[in-house]
Amino acid sequence: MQKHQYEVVVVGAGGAGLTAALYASRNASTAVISKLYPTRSHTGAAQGGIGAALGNTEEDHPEWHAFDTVKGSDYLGDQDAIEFMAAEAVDAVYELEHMGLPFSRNPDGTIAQRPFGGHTNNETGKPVRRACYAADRTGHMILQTLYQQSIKNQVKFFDEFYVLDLLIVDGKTAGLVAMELATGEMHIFQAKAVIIATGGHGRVWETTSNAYSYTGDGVALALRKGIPAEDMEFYQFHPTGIYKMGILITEGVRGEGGVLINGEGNRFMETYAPTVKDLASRDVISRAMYLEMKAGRGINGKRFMNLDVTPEVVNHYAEIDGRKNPDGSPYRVTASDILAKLPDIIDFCETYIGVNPVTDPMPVQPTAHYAMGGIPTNKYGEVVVDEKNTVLPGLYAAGEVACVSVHGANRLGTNALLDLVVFGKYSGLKAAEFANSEAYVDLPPDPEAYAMQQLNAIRNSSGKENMITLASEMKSVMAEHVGVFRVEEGMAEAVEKVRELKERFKDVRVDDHGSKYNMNLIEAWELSNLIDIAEVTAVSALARKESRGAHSRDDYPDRDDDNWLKHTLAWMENGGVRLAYKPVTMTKYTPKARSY
Amino acid sequence: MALSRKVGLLAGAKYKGGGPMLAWALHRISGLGIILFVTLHVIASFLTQQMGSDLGISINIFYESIYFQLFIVFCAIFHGVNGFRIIVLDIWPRLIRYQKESTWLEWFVILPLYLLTAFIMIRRFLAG
Amino acid sequence: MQVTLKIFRYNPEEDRKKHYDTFTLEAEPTDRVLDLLERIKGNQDGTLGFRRACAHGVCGSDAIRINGVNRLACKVLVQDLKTRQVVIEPILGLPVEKDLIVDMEPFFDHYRSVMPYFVNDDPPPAKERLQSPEERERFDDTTKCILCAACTTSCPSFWVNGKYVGPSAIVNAHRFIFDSRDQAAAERLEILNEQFGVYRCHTIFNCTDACPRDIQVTQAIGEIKKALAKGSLD
Amino acid sequence: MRSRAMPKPSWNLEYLMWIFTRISGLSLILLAVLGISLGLLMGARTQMDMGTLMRWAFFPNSNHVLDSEIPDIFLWANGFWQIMQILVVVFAATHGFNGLRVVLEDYTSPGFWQAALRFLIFLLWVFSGLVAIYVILGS
Ligand SMILES: Cc1cc2nc3c(=O)[nH]c(=O)nc-3n(C[C@H](O)[C@H](O)[C@H](O)COP(=O)(O)OP(=O)(O)OC[C@H]3O[C@@H](n4cnc5c(N)ncnc54)[C@H](O)[C@@H]3O)c2cc1C
Ligand code: HEM
Ligand code: SF4
Ligand code: F3S
Ligand code: FES
Repeated sequence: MQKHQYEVVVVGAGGAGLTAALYASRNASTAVISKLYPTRSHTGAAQGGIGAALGNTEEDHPEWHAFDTVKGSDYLGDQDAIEFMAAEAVDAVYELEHMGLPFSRNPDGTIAQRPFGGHTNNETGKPVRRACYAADRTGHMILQTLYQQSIKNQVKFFDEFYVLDLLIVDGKTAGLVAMELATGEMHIFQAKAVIIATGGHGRVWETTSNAYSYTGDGVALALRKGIPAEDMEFYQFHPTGIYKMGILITEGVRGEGGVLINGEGNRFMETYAPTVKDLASRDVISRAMYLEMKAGRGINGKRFMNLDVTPEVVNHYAEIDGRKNPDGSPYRVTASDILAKLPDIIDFCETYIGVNPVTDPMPVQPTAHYAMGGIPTNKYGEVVVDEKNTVLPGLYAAGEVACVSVHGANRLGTNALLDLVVFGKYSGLKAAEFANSEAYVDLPPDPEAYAMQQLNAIRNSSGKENMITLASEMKSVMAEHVGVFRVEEGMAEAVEKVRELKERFKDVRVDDHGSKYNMNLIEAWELSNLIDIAEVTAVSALARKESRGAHSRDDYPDRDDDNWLKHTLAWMENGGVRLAYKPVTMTKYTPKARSY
Repeated sequence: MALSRKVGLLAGAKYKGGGPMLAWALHRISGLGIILFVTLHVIASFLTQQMGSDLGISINIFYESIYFQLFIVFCAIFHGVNGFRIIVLDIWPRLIRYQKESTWLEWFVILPLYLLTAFIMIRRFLAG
Repeated sequence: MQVTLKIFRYNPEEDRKKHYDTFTLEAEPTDRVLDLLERIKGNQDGTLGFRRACAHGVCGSDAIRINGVNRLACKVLVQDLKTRQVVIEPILGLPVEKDLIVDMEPFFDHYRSVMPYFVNDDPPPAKERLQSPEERERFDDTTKCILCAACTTSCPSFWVNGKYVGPSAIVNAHRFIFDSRDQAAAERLEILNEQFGVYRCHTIFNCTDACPRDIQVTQAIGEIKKALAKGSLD
Repeated sequence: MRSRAMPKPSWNLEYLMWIFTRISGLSLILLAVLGISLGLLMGARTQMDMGTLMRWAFFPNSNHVLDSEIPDIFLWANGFWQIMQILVVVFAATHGFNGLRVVLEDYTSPGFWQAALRFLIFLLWVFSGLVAIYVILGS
């Protein structure tokens, strides 16, 4: 066992973790712990863009961005935080540019922007170009740029260290326990402030755009320490994942003019969102696809749709829509425009399904994508642990793992990357500020005891249950019943099933008994995290008797602001889940019916 | 303990690098072949001409053998043509994306040149 | 269909000797090699060690040797292999820690040695630093690198000489050297001008062939050699 | 946009030899082509065999054509060819021994043996250069 002491310890080296570390390290000794090499973080997979009302090609305002986000969140987002994020967005993007991020450019040398779902000109209701992009690799560029700056600023990294436990002593953060994957050795980090930035948990579902590493470690860590998870029932299904594989096809494809076509050859989004059509927000489109497929209008009756970005189709519909370039000329694209703007998408399609999107449509289906819910925080990234938003001293969370909540019931595309850099920055600054004024909390006598006990339970289990079987049962029941559409009985069944799996997990089989790179053991641990999260998600969903954003129920098809305009808080207690609710922060946007 | 990073020549040779990797290996071998030849030859000439030593003559007999001659001529032609290709690509790096094509194209120059030369040499040799 | 995977094994704790294990399993033509490894690990041998994260070729975790060439396990489909006998080995030139997992530190050390970060000490403008689409295009290719090490570990020059900074580090230096906003091109070029810099590259081209992001690696190295020889960046 | 200044890179052995290798390679091709064409002009086709001509092309030393059926040795042995040959030898030896050094440094690690072998290559280079010039001028 080794001991380390840093004023601030950041868990996770994705967009949120690295931003936090860059800012925290300016004023406090800082270390970053990550189970993956930083550049393997899932931020690198983000494609389409980061939202900021720069107004480089057309009129735009942070206020419009804020309103779109509130509306996109189906009014569940906390409006103070949303206004804060939209206002900070512009500087955040310039700051990334100053760090060297190679954005795509307009002819005048400014950062290029493209339309994205739910981002509108608030006066005309038409789509607005707000997503700042670097081809279709925006997340890759953000992750690389932040990592490069971390090297420049000599941030201390502990790569391939897996965090197992958070140390909280008398309601104060004391540090954490991690395992060095290369050796299996335990490391205790004593810290004044800990920032959790471990990303999401899409691996709960069958078809997902998420990495193998997206196992919800951060939320599970918190839940086990009596910290609640907020709004877990709101999980986003992105409408366009590659059929069966789930690999994401960015919304940027539709931003560039791509359209969704059903089995009858129709552009069905006209019916569901007459103004912005294929650029409606994600919950709306995923639901529409689901309904179309249910009505037998999938391609060849199967459960997928075509996403068509071939120049003929794009130009055909651009003409119908009367879409214009910023200079007023009619919007038209050529094959080489598509190639230049979506190179990676084309590569994915050619590699995995042998389809060239420039000449043929892509088969797509909704794919599990993004966790709106997570560890509750305020707009400075401070973790809040109850209905009254009481701060837990020294604990911070940022990125997909956190629930600020700026995304409410449904996140708008491009707002996640924005969330990372804005709240990553403030949690980093706040954590360093906190560390400068506070002393270290003494570690408990046996800091690694709890983690060891859990590890040993897995190591010494009877070995009757196969991990893959448990995981696939969980994934299919969650996809079936806690997916795009939900009903009472289904969700109840899912809760039941997940609890059964939780029991069976106690007999999980681990083949590897070594200590070096024992990925087998780590994967078992990750599966236990996923099962906990599945349970909390299903229970939170079952309780919410309305449809809002990504949570849409056949048995309660309408939004119910009178009873349900509130955040869910879920605690893991006594082998079950306890729920409570807290109000949504409102500023100037009153809930309205939502149409696109 | 991790395994050593050392890559043996054999393990390396098993890597399926294709034309450009072969071209590099042959370039290296041929370059070494020529320098060996030149060194030997210079030494031999020195020994025979200046010292009248027999050693020089035996070296000369070795490298004047038809097999060594065929080898050396191949080395010279391959090294020269491939070296020219390398230099052209060094001057215009944009062409490097055609590296693969360039390595099989150069065989169209090397093979005829070499086969013709070898044919003439062998005919001479057989004719005595 | 059935495929057979012959996988390199090395466990530092159990056996001091490396060996190969053979696994046979059912596969779809559209399965990724990574899917096969996952299934072997799940159903046949949980001790198999390999890295992975994104599963679609953007994170750079899973560079391995498949049938004698460096590839990402998640970017090769069974149908691309054109054979049902698959040999899986760790990438060459880095110490093997366990099975297919190699020590990446020497690789990242080289990466860090070329100043792979943006340098511009002028006070930043209120908005963005302007850059024309053409200037942006100049270094586009090398911005795509995911640091997977497939290139560096396919390079015979690197195999025999671990001090060679390797193609990946050069690619990442190129990304900044040709960025019109950056100011440290001269320092980076000076680093690459050293004994273990670009001159260890003999245009062997394995790197370009191995790069899963289709980066023209050898070309990038060539552009740097040329810039050095000419003493100018144009 | 401000132009990006780039000071000349500092000169070191690797840098200079990289450039020299390209220049000498091109020169060697040029010299060989010159040797072959002039040789042919002087009647090599009827007067000598292929091997001899090749040898001539790379090392235009009159010793190389002595055994052939050439009527007028003076054409083949004069100051012009001596200069040609010195150029060839200097370029080839420098290019070749530097190549040998590169290969050596690839396959050995720094230390006593590498230093010793490097020195040996250096000696061979000096020796073969001097000897070659001596032979050329003496023939
Ligand atoms: C395919 C795809 C495309 C997307 N496109 C867009 C887009 O165009 N625009 C947009 O705004 N958003 C997009 N998103 C969403 C956005 O990219 C993610 O929400 C965001 O990148 C998450 O970043 P993060 O920093 O929170 O987490 P990550 O980048 O995933 O980082 C998590 C870090 O935590 C570490 N970690 C996790 N668990 C542990 C543990 N137990 N111990 C130690 N370390 C741990 C990991 O190693 C990793 O470094 C996309 C998402 C996906 C999946
Ligand atoms: C015909 C004209 C020649 C040309 C165009 C030529 C070209 C080249 C080039 C470009 C290289 C560098 C390769 C690299 O950096 O990867 C090289 C290397 C080399 N050359 Fe030549 N060369 C020629 C003649 C010779 C001769 C006559 C000799 C021997 C005396 C020779 C020996 C070598 C050696 C030993 C190397 C090093 C090989 C290596 O590093 O792999 N070359 N040559
Ligand atoms: S250049 Fe290509 S092969 Fe090399 S590390 Fe980068 S992505 Fe991987
Ligand atoms: S394989 Fe190696 S030698 Fe150069 S072209 Fe690539 S770095
Ligand atoms: S798993 Fe990410 S590149 Fe293969």
